Amino acid sequence: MSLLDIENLKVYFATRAGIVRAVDGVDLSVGTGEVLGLAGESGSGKTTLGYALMRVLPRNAKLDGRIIFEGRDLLSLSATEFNRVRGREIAMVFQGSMNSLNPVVRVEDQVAEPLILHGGLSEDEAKKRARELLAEVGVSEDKAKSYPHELSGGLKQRVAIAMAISTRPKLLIADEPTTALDVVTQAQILRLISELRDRFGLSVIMISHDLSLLSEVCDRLAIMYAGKIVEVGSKVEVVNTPEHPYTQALLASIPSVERVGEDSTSIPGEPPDPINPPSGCRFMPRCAYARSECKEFNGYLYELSSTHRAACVLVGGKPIERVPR
Amino acid sequence: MEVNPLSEYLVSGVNLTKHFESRRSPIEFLTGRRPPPIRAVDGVNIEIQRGEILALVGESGSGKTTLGRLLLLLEKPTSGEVWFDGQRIDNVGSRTLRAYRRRMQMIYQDPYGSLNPKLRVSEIVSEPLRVNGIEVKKDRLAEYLAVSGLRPPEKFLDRYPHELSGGQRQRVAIARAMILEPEFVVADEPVSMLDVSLRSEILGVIKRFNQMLKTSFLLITHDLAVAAQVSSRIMVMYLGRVVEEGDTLGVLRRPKHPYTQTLLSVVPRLGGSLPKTLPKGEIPSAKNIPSGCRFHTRCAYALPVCSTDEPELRLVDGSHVSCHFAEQILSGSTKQSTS
Amino acid sequence: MGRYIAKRALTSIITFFAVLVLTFILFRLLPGNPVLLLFRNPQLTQQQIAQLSAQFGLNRPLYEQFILFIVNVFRGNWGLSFYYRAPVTQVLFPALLNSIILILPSTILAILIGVGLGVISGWKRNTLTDMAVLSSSLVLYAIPTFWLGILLIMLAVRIGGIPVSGMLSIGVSFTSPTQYLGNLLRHLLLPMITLTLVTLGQFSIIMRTSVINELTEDYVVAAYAKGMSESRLIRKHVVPNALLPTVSIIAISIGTVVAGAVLTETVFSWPGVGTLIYDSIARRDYPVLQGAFLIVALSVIISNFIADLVYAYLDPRVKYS
Amino acid sequence: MSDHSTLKRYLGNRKGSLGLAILVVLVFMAVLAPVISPYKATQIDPTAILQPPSAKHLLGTNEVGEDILSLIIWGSRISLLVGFLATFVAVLVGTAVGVVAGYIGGFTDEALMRITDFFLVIPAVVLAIVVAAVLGNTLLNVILIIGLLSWPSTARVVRSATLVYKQMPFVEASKCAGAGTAYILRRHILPNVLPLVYANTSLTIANSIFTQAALVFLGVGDINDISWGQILHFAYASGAITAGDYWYAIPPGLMIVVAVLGFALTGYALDEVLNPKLKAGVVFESA
Repeated sequence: MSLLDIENLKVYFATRAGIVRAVDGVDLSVGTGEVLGLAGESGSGKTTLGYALMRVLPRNAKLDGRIIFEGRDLLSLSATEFNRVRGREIAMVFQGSMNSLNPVVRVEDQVAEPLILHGGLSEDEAKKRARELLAEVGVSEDKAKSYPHELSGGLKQRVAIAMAISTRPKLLIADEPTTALDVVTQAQILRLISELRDRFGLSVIMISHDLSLLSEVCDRLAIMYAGKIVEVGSKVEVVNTPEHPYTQALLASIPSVERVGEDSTSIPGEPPDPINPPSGCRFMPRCAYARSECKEFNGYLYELSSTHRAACVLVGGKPIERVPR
Repeated sequence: MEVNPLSEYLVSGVNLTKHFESRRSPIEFLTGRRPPPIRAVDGVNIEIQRGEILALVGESGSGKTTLGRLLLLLEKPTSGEVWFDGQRIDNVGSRTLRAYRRRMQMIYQDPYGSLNPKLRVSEIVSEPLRVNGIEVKKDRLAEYLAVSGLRPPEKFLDRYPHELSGGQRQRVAIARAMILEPEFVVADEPVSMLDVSLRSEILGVIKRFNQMLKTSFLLITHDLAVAAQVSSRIMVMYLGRVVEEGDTLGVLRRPKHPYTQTLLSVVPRLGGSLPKTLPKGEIPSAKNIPSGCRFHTRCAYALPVCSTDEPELRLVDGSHVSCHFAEQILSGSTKQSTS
Repeated sequence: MGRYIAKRALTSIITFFAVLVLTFILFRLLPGNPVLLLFRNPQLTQQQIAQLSAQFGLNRPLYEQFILFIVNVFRGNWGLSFYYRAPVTQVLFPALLNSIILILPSTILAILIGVGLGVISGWKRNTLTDMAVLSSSLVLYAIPTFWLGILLIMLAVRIGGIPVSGMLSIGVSFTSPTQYLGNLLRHLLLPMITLTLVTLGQFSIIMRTSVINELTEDYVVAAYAKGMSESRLIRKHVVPNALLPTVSIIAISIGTVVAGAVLTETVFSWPGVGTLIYDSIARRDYPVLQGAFLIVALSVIISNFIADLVYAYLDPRVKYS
Repeated sequence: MSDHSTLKRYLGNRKGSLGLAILVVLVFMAVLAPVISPYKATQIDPTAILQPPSAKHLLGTNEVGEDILSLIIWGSRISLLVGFLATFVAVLVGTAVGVVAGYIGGFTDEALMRITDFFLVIPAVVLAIVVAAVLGNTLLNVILIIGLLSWPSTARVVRSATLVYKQMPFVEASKCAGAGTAYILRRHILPNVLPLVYANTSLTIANSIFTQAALVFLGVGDINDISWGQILHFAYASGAITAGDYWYAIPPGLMIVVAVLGFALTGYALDEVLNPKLKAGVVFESA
């Protein structure tokens, strides 16, 4: 059974220039103990999706759809009710660890805070527990009393992770958890998240633009393009038998140490304008296989196997009249 | 000015060193003691041939950016020499240096900070021509934008940077760097702030200019996959020193230094899995460099000798390596200590 | 932290030295300076002129005059008041005490209320509450101190019973300390309201901007994502950070507080340094003016240094470096 | 960003359009004073001494029988003149000091910033009083004094912006291409720094008007030049305040408030429009 079911989720932003459809009808589910990778280019809406799950959105955002978490629709909860879910059952590690810690608070106090808020621990108990947690993620005792500016980027990201898992959440959202980190530190952080999943049966949504990185740590992969999911499947299905032309192009564009001196192909053109996306399939203007039906396409995800789906008219040649549920 | 007409290299750095003085605390000031300097680059020899792309690889803190800036004399070396086109240029006056400046250019990491937000693309790309009193021809601007992948170029000439995506900005930055037809360009992490899907395209632009103008590039990157795609040679740095240097295929297929192996193991691979062993901790501070082999504190193969004797750079299997046990590691006869 | 404090202390000392240089230039070197005017007095005898020359070292080279001036300042030898015919220090220090009685509580009150309003305004930005707080702050910022004083005086006169001038009722002999204090407080009421109100507005605007800036920081989103209430987020995370830039700006604007105090004192004839400055101009009592200027500058420099200490205490990046 | 859209955004800003409207009215008032003022400023009506508002004198008269409304209209000239000219001096000096300190750095920066701190710390009004008392009370002196005491805030803003832009890669790229210091300052630093100066300028004008009024009220400056501060000076000195002659005391003060508000609002709006914060921030739920 899945832990989280996202149904027809939409996040629109009212801006001066018009309505930005950052997330435009996303269906996605995450199973218990599963690591789901959410891949997409900048502006595809993947970070907004993560923020929407935490309900930390700017005021000009409008949220629609259903987020079913353990049988409850999170969007129907009041702000106060949701405060008991946010940070307790669903936690997030934000992009850019250096900025996601309060500069004037000791790191152990920041890790202790969720425990005081949700765990009902006293300040002393929470601090003691925070130091244990920090040790678990590889931040030594002597660093626990530090302020963020005294720590390296890698250590700060470990603190952010300790903070997120302190209340033993069921779901962890990790938004680009390794950008701005060095390659070696990146591998260390990814391994830490994997270990935490193994130890606590944590479900993880990992968001990144780097499909190769996601493919190393995720069980399933979802590919996002212009606010929509275009393909979702197990890691093997998506990496070895990609069906959507965008996924194929994305995979082919990744530089690799295996192909010395070879040019990787690139995706022509630019991502669409989020205010006026093309009608029909949004990838059509950049797609090598584009045809007239694509203009009518409604973004339906065709089933390729019990786990593998792709949103392209070419997939399986099934009729496009099928309507989404 | 010292001249060496026999030099086959376009650019070379001889025993280059850059130490940054850290600020003194009041106590140090009163006692007259100096804090240890940050030894960013610590005795590096580097040569770049005409028309080649040399990749300089290492983590941040390895000194690779400082080395690149030393070669362009954007930083003054603490000691050592910089040679360009057979002439020593680190000790010339600012007037002479300015004449060299336009033959060497730089491409920056941050596509947002590298373009003046108040100028249009046409003004940005034509600036190097204007400040050098060269006539600005629209055809030339258009050509360089087109080679950089901004097509049709007319569409972009009048735009401001904020109207461009990160990838497009980086193309403009490259066009600006190339329009003077420089002989040598330092590209400092030109793709690390871009989406993975854009990287190969931008690297392709660099390769195109390399072939079109025979420009030599020093490509600074922490990502061996980036180095693999366009470089002919790779130089790996760790804490201010070169630890391995050789042709790209040799370094990537048969890495000899444990640090190179580490860097290679952590490059994400499609459908791969996380490396089994990772080095302990993080790169030490350049203020406090370990004795002996600088990598020994994180090395899985480290033996007592590594903490006392600093290995020399020596030729092993076609590459230059500074590791006491390069041969054994290559043949697989050394055991890793478990980490 | 030691390094930071040492640096700020050094800066304060340099600034005070610059004040001394400026004072010397103003009162001794500029054409038409008071010392020259002094000598133009036709009633002076030859002997008196010689005595004055010796006192100011006028027959010596300029740098010696300057050194003499500095030595005199540090010895507390600030000259004689033309008007009171008493040492300037004797005239100044009671006035300084009176000024402190007015300025200290007003400033503390203004900071507390201003910062508090700023927090509310920034937190509830773009709501009606914010509009109300922001527009009143802007209006308070735009009100000239002396005019607010004038308005309050007119109001008080109409109501009656509230003293509008001076520090104590004249001709009343107080029988108990409570009576004395009560009289003082009643006199303090209007000047204090004036000074508090005119300084409060700018503090509120500064804090509002600072809070809004903090709210755009990533760590705020991250902290909120822990599942805390807005009020806790504001209290525990936003305010401690937002105070930092506010403290620096308040430190800089201490000069304007002092200016406000001078005007307030003048309007309400509060016998402080401000009124003394005002009176000394009319009386051409330059030694007192010079002394008052020095004392005002010194107070501002000291207040700034205190603000620096507060900043260092609040910001761990300074405290532990 | 095209100038067109900047203007549009400015006018879309509520604070901005209110501020601008106030300024337009004030400038018209100052320029058209001879046309719109009911009397000549110093015209005395001996039949009306300290009269409350009437049909003949809409805002009443003062203790010598001058029409308050006329005084206020004519007074706007000096207040605005001092505001603009003093600010011109201040911005010129402040920008020059800020750019030089920020761009050259090192000892020059340290020295200039100490001087700036000094002027920032010294209570300007008190110093102005002292200087004016020593140098003499001419209008030009007052303008120069206010101007020369108001530059530090501009200098600080400009310096910190210069420091930011100086280390931007595009400046180094320009250097690499062979550009000289003057070119970089003109082409890269100033165009980015000036938008900050505009907002600051408006606030400096507000402060200058303020300081001028305060000085005149205290009797520093030429007491014969009609300005709002001067009207208040006489209102206070003549005892009209304690006598409760509200028509004499309220209008000039109100004009100062309105003028300062006008420039302050314009300044804040310019800052919001020209130097927008890149991030939207704002995390609280409205849903």
